[in-house]
Amino acid sequence: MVTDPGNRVIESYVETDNSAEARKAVSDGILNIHKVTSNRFWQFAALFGIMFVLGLIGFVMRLSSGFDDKAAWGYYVALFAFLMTTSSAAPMVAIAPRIANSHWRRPISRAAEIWTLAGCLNLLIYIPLIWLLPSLENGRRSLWFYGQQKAQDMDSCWVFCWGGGVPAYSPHIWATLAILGLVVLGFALLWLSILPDLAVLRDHGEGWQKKWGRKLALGWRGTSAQWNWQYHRMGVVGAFYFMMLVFVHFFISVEFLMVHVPGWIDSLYPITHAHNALQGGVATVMLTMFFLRKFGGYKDYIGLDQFWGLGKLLLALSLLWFWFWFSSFMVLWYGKKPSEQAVLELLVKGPYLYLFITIFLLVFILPWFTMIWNPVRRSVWGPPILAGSILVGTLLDRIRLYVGAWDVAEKSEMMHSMMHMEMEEVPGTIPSLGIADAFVIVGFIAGSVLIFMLATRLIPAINIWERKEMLLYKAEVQFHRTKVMVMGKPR
Amino acid sequence: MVNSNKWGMVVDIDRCTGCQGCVVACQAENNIPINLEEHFNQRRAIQWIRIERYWEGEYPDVKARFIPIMCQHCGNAPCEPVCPVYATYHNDEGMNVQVYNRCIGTRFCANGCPYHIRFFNFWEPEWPESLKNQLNPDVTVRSRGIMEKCSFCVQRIQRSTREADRDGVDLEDGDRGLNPACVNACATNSIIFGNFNDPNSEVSKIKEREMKEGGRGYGLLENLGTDPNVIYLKKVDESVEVGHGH
Amino acid sequence: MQEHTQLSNKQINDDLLKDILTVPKWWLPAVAFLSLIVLTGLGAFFFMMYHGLGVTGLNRPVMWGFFIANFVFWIGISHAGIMISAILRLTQAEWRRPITRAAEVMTVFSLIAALHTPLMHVGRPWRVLYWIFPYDFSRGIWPNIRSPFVWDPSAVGTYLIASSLFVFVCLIPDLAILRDRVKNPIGKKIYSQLALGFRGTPRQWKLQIIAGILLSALVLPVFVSVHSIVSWDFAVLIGVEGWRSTIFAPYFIIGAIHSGVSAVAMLMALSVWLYGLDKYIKPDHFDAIARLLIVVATTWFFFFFLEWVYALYTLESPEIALRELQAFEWPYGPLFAIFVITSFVIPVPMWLFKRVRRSAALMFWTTILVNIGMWLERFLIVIPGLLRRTHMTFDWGTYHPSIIEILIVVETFAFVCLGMLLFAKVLPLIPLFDIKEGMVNRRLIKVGRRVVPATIREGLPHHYYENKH
Amino acid sequence: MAKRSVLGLYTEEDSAADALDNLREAGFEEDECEILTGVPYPEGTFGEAEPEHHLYRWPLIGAACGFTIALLITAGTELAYPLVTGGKPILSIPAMAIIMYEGSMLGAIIFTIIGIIFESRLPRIFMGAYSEKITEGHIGVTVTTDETRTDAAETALTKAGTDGEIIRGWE
Repeated sequence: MVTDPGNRVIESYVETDNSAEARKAVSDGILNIHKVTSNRFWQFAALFGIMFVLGLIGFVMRLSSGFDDKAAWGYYVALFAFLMTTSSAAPMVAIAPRIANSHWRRPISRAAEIWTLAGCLNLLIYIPLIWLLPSLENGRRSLWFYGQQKAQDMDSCWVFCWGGGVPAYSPHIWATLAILGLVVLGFALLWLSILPDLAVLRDHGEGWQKKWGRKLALGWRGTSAQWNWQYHRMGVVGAFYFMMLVFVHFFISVEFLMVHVPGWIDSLYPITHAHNALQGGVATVMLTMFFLRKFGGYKDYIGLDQFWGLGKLLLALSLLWFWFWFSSFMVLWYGKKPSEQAVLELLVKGPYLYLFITIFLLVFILPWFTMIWNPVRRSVWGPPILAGSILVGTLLDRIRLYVGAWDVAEKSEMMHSMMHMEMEEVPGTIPSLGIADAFVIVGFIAGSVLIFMLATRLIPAINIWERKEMLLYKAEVQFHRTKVMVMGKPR
Repeated sequence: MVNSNKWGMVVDIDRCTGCQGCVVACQAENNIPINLEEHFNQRRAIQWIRIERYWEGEYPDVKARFIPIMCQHCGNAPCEPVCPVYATYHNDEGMNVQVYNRCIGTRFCANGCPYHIRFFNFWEPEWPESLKNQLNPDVTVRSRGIMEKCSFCVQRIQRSTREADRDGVDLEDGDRGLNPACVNACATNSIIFGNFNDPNSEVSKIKEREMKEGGRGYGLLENLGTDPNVIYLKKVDESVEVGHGH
Repeated sequence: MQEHTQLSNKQINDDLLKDILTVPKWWLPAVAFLSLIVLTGLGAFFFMMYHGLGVTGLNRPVMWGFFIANFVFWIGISHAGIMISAILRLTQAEWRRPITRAAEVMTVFSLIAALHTPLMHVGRPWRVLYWIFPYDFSRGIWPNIRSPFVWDPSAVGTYLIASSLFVFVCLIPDLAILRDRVKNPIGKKIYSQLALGFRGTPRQWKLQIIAGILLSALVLPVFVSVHSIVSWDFAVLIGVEGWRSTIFAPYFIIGAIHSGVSAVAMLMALSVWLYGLDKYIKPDHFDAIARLLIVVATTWFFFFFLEWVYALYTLESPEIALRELQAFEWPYGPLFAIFVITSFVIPVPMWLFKRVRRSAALMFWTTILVNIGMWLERFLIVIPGLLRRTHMTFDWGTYHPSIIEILIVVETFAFVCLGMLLFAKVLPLIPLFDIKEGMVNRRLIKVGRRVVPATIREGLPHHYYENKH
Repeated sequence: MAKRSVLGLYTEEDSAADALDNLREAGFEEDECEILTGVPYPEGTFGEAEPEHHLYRWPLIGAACGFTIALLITAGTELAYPLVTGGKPILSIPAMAIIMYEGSMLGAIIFTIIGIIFESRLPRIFMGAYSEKITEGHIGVTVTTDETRTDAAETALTKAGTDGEIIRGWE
């Protein structure tokens, strides 16, 4: 019995429409959209497929050019970083709001998780990089402080010399394990989340979908125990995925960027990199939602509040982008340390100045100063457009950082000395974009999209069970003279 | 107005005997309060120039190394931009000047200085009665609560410039009226003062000779990019690396 | 998950205003005691002002000591207030309702406390205006805006003004309630002046709700900037290896949130005990804030880890020597151990247990631990940072705080407690109208046999409801 | 023309809403009738018109002003007293950016506060017809109109079933 502030009895319980019909309506509605595959879909798939083939050609060309010339690999690594920053980070958009238990995520989470499948491409791209990672043998700086033979040289420290250094190739091992782990966790997360929907396919799908549903659903029956585990499992795996993501970006930013640029000691950078990943991930999901709504036929399921929620995230993240950048820029700018000045010269001023300004506009100025304006933020067209600008900006940003760094790695001999590292000359020009690099960049991005599209043929792009779950907790009720939305918060 | 002078110093460690003559001269010239024992114990002694002494080698064959350290008058002084009230700034004669009236004593600059040559007046300065008449009239007595540091004896520079202008002659290099007290007092001529903008001055010649590859010259902690106006010439035997900052 | 007790407006008024309309027994002694400490602290300050900073333990090279460490600590505490209320308002978390105002008020008082020490510790405090205020009367010169010490007043000032105005705007409806309740004529007069004739029309309520959200959105960026700027007081100094690291701004922020949110939890426990508000601040609230704390503490620890990794990563001997001083040399080694243990190792594992999270007492003690640890953290950043073992061994120093410094530091703590007590005497620490709104919006959804708490969503645009699902 | 205000107190939301309807029937304008509550109810609970406001303009204007002032102060002081410190440029933009940022935020917040108070039609000098019961959970419906029509208003209010209390006040 519930009473209101005036101590008068108000209706005790809110009625939610979670009847069997309603639930059936949801799953049928989504399944019906899911079953049909338009010709347009195949046309686009073919287009992306061709681009992907080009990408593979570029990949082979790049490999054939050998590992000696580091500068030549800049664009390739930039692409790798870009994919890690977008497709691998997209699942965060499902994980974080799910932990926060917010309702607007429900139509989004599945699409975000499907992106983990694109991770297998990242693995493929990563393989050649193992040969490119600088080892500790030449006594370069590393998170592992120094290689074995350098251990003796360090007389000044008596505590942090862990048993005379670490194996020279430890970075390779760690990075490989981390990236592999990320992909595996991603797959696990996706599979967990689709189990109940696969069961739906198994029972109501037809043809090959039914077959695969039976294979993959592992006999999901939806017992209360299974559901209980479902929540716990997804929470735990999600948390692990997040930690692994941060860890991986920590690695990428150190092993692929900072060790190449003498004197680049920017302790904030790994966090910046991880933050870029979150921003890129949200942007990716935002665009995905837009296309699913426009071409995927999910107009009735992906509504304004999805774009609104994501838009608010994007707004906050683009402001954070500036803050992170400024926090490190301020410190480097204020001192006059030659090594740091050289780093600024390389990354902000110098040859990359105009590129940097473009990135600044695309990633911060444009999204932020338009999305503080309500009509833009609360629309189905505004946030996706800005998401697009952010993605382009992020790609350019990767190119600016990685191409620059690998260029220096080629030029700078100082990398081989441990102490007072300084760039003796800042490269004056941006290395030109080879045909192979162009193929790789276009091809592998197209490849990731292709993987996503094909995956949506088996897996419904909208999470059926989470969508059904919402029926239990959301109701529109009459409140005296107005209608209000009542939202339940389970657990 | 653009001034042609860029004052600077050369300190030859090879010649320094650590006799502390420069320290005494500086104290007398610049009205620096007497550093009593407790001031040293409190680590609040004020020495605009100090001789740092480092022991080298193991007993019995142990050597003492001396290095005189005063304000380096850095071109990119870390102490200057952090002062909220412009109490210290870079004047157009290449010197890092301290304006006592402006200073409110945040001590930000003292933390910023990698050479620790900025001193804070923790107490009101005091002199024994006998020394009251010895104070130099050209130099302000600093009250408590403000920073102070080596000024390259700016009062001497001002006076000589003024007199040179009056007599219509050029300042001559190494003029004892122009030199800071420490330079005049140095028995072994290990401190040389002069104008880096004048190619014929002693300091410019030494800079020319010693700052190139293989020369003995170096700047203290130069890797910080402070661009000091004081050049040190290291000990002749190459094994020693006193104060050679990373 | 929250228990469901509905209270009538009248009851809420009576509960939350009783300590304003009547004087609790412990109140007067407490206030007297705290004021005594504050006065002692002020005495110490004037003594220091008269005799000069020689009476402190500062020396060369340790030019900043307890004062600045304490300053950073209080700035940190001040951050939680806005952080909690703003983030929770923006995410429309229901459990924010009883907490927000106390947190915001704490922000205001701890900001003032933070301002104490840096202003007191300058060499010539009577000339401090030259530093803070851009004016050009006598000296023909302006502040040097390149100095972080000029960014500080601009940021802290903005933050102080913003948060006090924020508190005031959110107070207006409660002032109206007080206007209607208070009996003594003078009080009634004052309250009705402050209430600006608030009557509770739909327009006024709508703007109240928008104000909460809009102001939160505006204050959050300020809150981020303030501590970043405070961190740059240290990070811009090229000569101090331990301070010069780019991660400082975010590291300070997250540390501030860590200590501040803990402080809010302490505050909740205290208000339950002192004012008997257990009807309003429930185990659920402690549970929720503890969950938040787990996340914050873990993130903070990651930043802490990064800061160290990179310090060692440079492989420069002064840096490594500094880290060894911080972590392994007497007396800083033991302090370092205490800091790590109290701010992370003990509390976080404890918060993993539901029983701890839901108990006011345990939350109180764990969060006290956190704040001890975080004070030590600031101490360990400031003092060993300055005692750095540079190449010039001649300048190595030591630092022992003097009784004066300790008195003034204690004064800041007493000041904040006193401020909160006085505020709670004249104005409600729990926003009444917010609680009432929660009661109105609260619903229950029945799913099978289970009852799920639900709320009417407020403050969203109308078409938000209209689009199909 | 002297304005009078009449207030009816209700314990039920619905009867308050009815009172509002009655008033409309009796030919009172929207802007003459107001609901007074001690609690923020969801919009339109009493079928009242949704209040219009332009609060979102205020912070933008404020930010613009703050930014300009901060720009003038920073750039102006630097140029007015061009001292070189630490080899930094006379116009050090990163340093200026910080203060300009704070300036804009301060401007935005102060203007927002003013905006909130202004848009919610405060401060209100005369309370008019008002009852302390409102902050205790009663719901008031008040009509502000000229003396001649107060009786009509009163009947309309009573018809909806007040708790027998009608308060009249001056405007």
